[in-house]
Amino acid sequence: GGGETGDDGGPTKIGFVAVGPEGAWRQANEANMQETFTKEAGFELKYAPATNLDQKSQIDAFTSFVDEGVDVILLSATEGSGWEDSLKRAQEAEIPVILIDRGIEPDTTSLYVTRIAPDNLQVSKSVAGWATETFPQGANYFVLEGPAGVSVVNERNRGWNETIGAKPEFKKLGAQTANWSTEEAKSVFETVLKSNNNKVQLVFAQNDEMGLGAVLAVEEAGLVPGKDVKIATIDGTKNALEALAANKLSFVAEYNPLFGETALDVVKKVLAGEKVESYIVVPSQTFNSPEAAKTALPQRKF
Amino acid sequence: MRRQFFWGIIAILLLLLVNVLKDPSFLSVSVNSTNGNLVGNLVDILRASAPILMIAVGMSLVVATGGIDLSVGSIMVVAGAVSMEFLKANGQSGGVALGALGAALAVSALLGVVNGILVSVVGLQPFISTLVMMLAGRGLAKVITSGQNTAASNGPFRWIANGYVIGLPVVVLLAVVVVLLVALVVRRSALGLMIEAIGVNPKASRMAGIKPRGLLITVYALSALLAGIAGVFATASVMTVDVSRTGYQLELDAILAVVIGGASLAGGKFSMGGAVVGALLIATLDKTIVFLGVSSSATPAFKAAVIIVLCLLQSERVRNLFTQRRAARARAPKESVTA
Amino acid sequence: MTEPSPIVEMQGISIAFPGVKALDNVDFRLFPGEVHTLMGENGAGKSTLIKALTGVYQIDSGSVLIGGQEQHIHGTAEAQSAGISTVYQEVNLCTNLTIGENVMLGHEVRGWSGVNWRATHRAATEALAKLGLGHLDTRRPLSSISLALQQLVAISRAMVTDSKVLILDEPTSSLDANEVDGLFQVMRGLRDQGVAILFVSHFLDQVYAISDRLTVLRNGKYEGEYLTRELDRTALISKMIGKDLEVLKSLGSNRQAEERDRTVTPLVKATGIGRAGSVEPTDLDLHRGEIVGFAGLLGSGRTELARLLYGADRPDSGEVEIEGKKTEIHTPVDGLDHHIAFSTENRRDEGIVGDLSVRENLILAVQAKRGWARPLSRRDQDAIVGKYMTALNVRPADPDRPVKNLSGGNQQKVLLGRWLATNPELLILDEPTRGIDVGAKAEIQQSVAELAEGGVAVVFISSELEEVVRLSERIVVLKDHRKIGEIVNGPDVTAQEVVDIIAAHGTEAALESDIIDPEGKD
Amino acid sequence: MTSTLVTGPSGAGTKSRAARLVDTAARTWRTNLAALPTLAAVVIFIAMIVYGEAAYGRILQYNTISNLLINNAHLVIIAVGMTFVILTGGIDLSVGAVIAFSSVAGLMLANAGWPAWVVIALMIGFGTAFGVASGVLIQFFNVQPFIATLAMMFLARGLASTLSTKPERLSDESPVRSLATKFKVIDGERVNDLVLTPGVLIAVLVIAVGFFVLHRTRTGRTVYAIGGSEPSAALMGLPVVRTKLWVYAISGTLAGLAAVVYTARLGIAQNITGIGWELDAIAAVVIGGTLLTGGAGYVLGAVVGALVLGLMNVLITRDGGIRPEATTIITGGILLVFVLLQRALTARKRE
Ligand SMILES: Nc1ncnc2c1ncn2[C@@H]1O[C@H](COP(=O)(O)OP(=O)(O)OP(=O)(O)O)[C@@H](O)[C@H]1O
Ligand SMILES: Nc1ncnc2c1ncn2[C@@H]1O[C@H](COP(=O)(O)OP(=O)(O)OP(=O)(O)O)[C@@H](O)[C@H]1O
Ligand SMILES: [Mg+2]
Ligand SMILES: [Mg+2]
Repeated sequence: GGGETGDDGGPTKIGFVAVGPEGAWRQANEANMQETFTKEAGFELKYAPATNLDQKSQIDAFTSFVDEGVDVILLSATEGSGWEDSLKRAQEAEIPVILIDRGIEPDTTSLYVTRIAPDNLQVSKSVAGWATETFPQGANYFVLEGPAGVSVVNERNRGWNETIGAKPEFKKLGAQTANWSTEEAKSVFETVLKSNNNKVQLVFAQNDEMGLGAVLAVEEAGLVPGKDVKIATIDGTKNALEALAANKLSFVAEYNPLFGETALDVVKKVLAGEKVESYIVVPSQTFNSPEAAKTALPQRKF
Repeated sequence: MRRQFFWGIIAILLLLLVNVLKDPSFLSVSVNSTNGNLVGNLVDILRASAPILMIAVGMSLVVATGGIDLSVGSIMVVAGAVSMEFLKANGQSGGVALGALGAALAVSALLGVVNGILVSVVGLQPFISTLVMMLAGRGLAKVITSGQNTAASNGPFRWIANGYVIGLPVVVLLAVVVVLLVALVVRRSALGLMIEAIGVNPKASRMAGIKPRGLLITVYALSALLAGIAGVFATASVMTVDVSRTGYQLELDAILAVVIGGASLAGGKFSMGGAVVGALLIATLDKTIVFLGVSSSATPAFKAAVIIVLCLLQSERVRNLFTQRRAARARAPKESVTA
Repeated sequence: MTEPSPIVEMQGISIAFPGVKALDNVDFRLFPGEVHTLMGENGAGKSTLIKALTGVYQIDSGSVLIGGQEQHIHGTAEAQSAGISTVYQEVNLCTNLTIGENVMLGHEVRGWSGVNWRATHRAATEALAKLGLGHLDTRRPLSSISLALQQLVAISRAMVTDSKVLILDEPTSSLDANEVDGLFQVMRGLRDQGVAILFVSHFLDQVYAISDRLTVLRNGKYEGEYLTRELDRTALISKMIGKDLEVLKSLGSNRQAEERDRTVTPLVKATGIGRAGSVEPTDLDLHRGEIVGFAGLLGSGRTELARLLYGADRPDSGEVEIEGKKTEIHTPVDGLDHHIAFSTENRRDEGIVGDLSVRENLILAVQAKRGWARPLSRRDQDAIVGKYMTALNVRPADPDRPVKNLSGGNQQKVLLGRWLATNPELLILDEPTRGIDVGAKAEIQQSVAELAEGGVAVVFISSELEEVVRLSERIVVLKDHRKIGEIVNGPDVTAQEVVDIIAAHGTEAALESDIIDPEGKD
Repeated sequence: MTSTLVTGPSGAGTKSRAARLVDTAARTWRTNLAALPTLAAVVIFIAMIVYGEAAYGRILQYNTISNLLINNAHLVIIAVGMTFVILTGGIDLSVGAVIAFSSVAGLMLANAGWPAWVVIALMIGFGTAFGVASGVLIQFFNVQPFIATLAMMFLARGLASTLSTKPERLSDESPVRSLATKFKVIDGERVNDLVLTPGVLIAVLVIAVGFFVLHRTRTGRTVYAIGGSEPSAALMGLPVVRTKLWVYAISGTLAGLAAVVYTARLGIAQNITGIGWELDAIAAVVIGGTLLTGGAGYVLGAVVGALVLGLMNVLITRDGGIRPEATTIITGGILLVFVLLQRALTARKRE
């Protein structure tokens, strides 16, 4: 038998419904969580990554944490919707839930304690903002997306379209999925360049990996990235900053994964019965020049 | 058999035609004035087909034995992970590139041997054995890179996927050489015959003195080795291994290629030519989708439509429609003469 | 007999396969209440005619009338609903199901809660009992019984429904005399009830014993329809092969038991080899140049003993010496390495490799022996193919045709060729003449005798006891999975005698019969 | 070595009693060999529960068990369909994508104001349509099952994505949701209740009907016969064509039904729902002891297989210490251990 959990002195049990290996950003984020909620800090973190990014597996893990009776659940959902039922059960079982990164839809704040996350909308707007500044006359642009239907993709598209869509001088040449992958992005973009006779001025890559793939395709086509084609990406991984420092990428918007400390704070407060804000935005930077990238690189953790 | 990949070729031509309709210069191949390399969409298609070609050829052998290899995609990522980590640790020289290549291929072949042992010695069904390897392989790649997408730089290694020799991409040349080599080994030795015999009737083959174990292990190892080469091609082109994406679901493409080439998944007769045509078709299809700008969300439906049409064309029922009409036309005058 | 109208009438049937005209303008009539035998050499088109009638093959031209009405049948299911039950040449059952299910598939007894299994198995037992198999446990998997029994199960299956027409394509090819008698009794019973029976067999004795009428096919062409009593054997044979045949006459007497020196080291000496559940420990000596027959009833363990000798099954007791040297034969590869060849009785499942060509099938064992790295050159292949296709008269003589498209008898010849090509020192033939026509059978027996003369040891197993007695020098008698004795053949030994020994074994009478101890003299 | 007469008159008498007993035992054993892998699955499942209870606790309690059933009801349903297909020696890769299409299309209709029962019928019908399409391709155009259903997988996924790439949400009042109403059978402390949903009951019904069809109807027996040998089944005069069409239609229909059950529970539908579920279903079927080559296996096995997969996820979650890199290795490893154990337990089956 597991014995009674909770407040009787043992380590605080945290169930972390995670996304699992997905890319450098996720890796940094989840490692950061695991390094924060350690045994030494008095926690027992139960890490449950999704299989195949499948929401079903996350729900299974969530249910299991509720059944087991952990003290707090951290939920990093692959998908925003479809969580009401599970959250209600957690509430019934009096287990506080903290959303990490992704929010839920519809956003019923009563169902969870707080959401800690950078803001996708804001991040992609920052990319769009940079684009309008850099191309005052507008540009022909192409979007490299993640898999169709994933909510990050939807949000990043929304943020971008809200700004750029209103500007007729920006001409969308198309959008293709490259499944977050460098290799696919290279292959896709190589063909995009050909089908547009190399007349692509701007690429919005929804993650760093795909942006780096686009860089390779541009180079292959005998063009100069940063000059002939400007590429903007989201995430801010070390690889991307290096590319920015080398002038291959033109803009990198960070989507800050390192908020373990914030989460730790919140968990402590919640356990102590204190109130917390229902949305804690994790501040994210943007890098718009090689210099900015160079200064940031030495401390880059991910 | 011949007729089957005939339709594959027709399909490739049709897809190319569609592209030409969109852009008349699609087929043009020009020589880059600075370095003398051939450039053009066709070259891109050939380059993109190189990894699929590798796994399709391996798959055609596995399928001929009546098996299936679902692990090729995962073995690709393992090969990629091994080579990237090796390069990252050891630096820039050509020797290191060779070392990375050797290590990647050795690990791949080893995983193939495990597949082969599970299938032939332990006696698990190929679908299950390779499914297990598919799951475990990707995990192994993640362990090798500790979950990261590892990037490395090494000129000679990069050259494998991006270099040119006498104006032609190195990958394409390598792919052709490997395919020819495998075809030669399989068809010039009795390997092909034995593989087919096992696939058609394993019991009878055993009674005829064919040793299924060694043969199956060889075939699965070969398939994995070729998947390793495909993995090197795929990662060398971007010099990054993406542990969750490299080779993802490519086993499906390889199986499709083999079937389009006319093979039966029940085992038996195989045709290297068919696998090659199938692989080229898939690469062409992928490129066409991007070139036409088919939206991401409709991509799978488009792919499905092409596969379904192709399967219909290959089916006897539809073919009979054609031949009957032709036969009717051919017979009509003859009968009128005799009557 | 005033002729009623035929129940089945096929007129001008033609079927062409790529490269062969399997049927060319063939007519055929079948009357209620008769047993009608279809005769012809291997590849004459008998099975094809049957498949044309039952809709397995589409007819190119011609018409099929059933009960006087033209019908287009597309497959066995439709044939069945038209009142035609068929047992095809190769056993077509599902080995994953039980015996009872196989008998009753599609005709299960149903009650209010779906299939009533108890009643179904009871019905299956009844059907089996008609063929004297009432003792079979219908709940056992089909795979647990021998091929011969499976053949009987398939026949029982055809008799579950009350059909107007019953078609049996070589039903007796692996049955022994008792079973054949049983089957004939049932067939006569059905005939007397007015069922029309179409029968195919290569055993002339059986044909004359059972049939009322014959239709002879030759090379896919209709040769003629005759009343059996009006056509004698020689005439029948010459109609079948188109010329008079002398060969049959040469098959007269038993082989003489030579004064063989049995003290020399035998080629193969097996001591106590056995396998739990299939063969009890058995001693066996096989000398060069000797043909040893295995005699026994259905399921007596002949096949299983042969399989142990070759390594098809792994013996779990005893040891084998080859030329005095102790050897382990655990797999077919071992067998082949020691120059043993084994031609199986189950040619479809363990013999031919259907999708491969005749050529590939012929060279398969030789190639396997050489290993994959040393392929036979095209010239060597042609030599083997040429030699055995001519010697065994495989038809059509096109080596690049898939072997599955050959007629049953011709497949059997290819299989024999495969094993002869390995130049074995010990050749084990399990039902080698199964489904082979009269002419070819004589030729095969001839070549077996010649091989023995050339110093090959031969084990010959056949359900046709006459054949065993005629060919063998020594006969090993088996019963209930054990060897009960050996007989040195002589002019006075007859098949009946062997049967008597088997029947008497276990009773006191057996002890004083002419079973002689081959080694008792020393 | 001198006596050739290996007589056994003395043995004949003794054999009758002791050996007959052994014979009977051996026969029962042999008769039920086909059920052995399934039996093994049940045993291992129980062992997993015992291990989980010992190592982590709180497994054998109402809520864990209820949730195991509720969370896996849809998987059970598609696994039953998959069993039919695999028994004929085929495979259906399209189920996951069909669920995606059927649920997205269904919810869009529901949100457009269509009555709930029409929507439910249509959702199931969409599944049937895809199943029939696969069946027609396979049966009339000779396309291999793997390829035909792969094409249907792409098609269904593509159509779902074309309909919508955003999650479609079922309004809270929609009667469809009532399929996920929880009935507390036993009310325990806090959330430790024994709960059932109509979804679970539907799954149970599907199992019962599946079992009945396979074992008590001629169609069911034909399914097994086809898996044993399709040409033989055809030559035995069994309705092979019709049965194979049926089998794919059943699998498609059950995928449609699973879509209803799953969406009712989550209240959303999305084009990316169900990615990889076909492999889960296949794994469930295989774990349950069904041969992928067809002809042998049980619906009940697939059910146990689905529950084993569900339980495995629960145990991994309970353990909580697994490195993210290692998760797929562990899933693969457990699958392997499972088939190996089964193989060992049933080793005697092979000759
Ligand atoms: N499916 C097929 N494809 C091509 N040729 C075939 C096919 N089936 C039969 N044949 C050919 O048709 C001819 C007649 O064969 P069939 O099986 O009817 O002979 P048979 O009289 O039954 O001979 P046997 O006594 O050996 O069984 C043979 O030449 C055979 O090779
Ligand atoms: N009457 C029977 N009832 C049940 N099982 C039987 C019966 N006869 C044979 N068997 C089984 O069939 C199997 C095959 O026997 P085997 O093939 O060695 O016999 P055989 O002497 O070669 O006869 P044949 O080949 O003519 O059937 C044996 O395992 C035996 O147990
Ligand atoms: Mg025949
Ligand atoms: Mg036998």
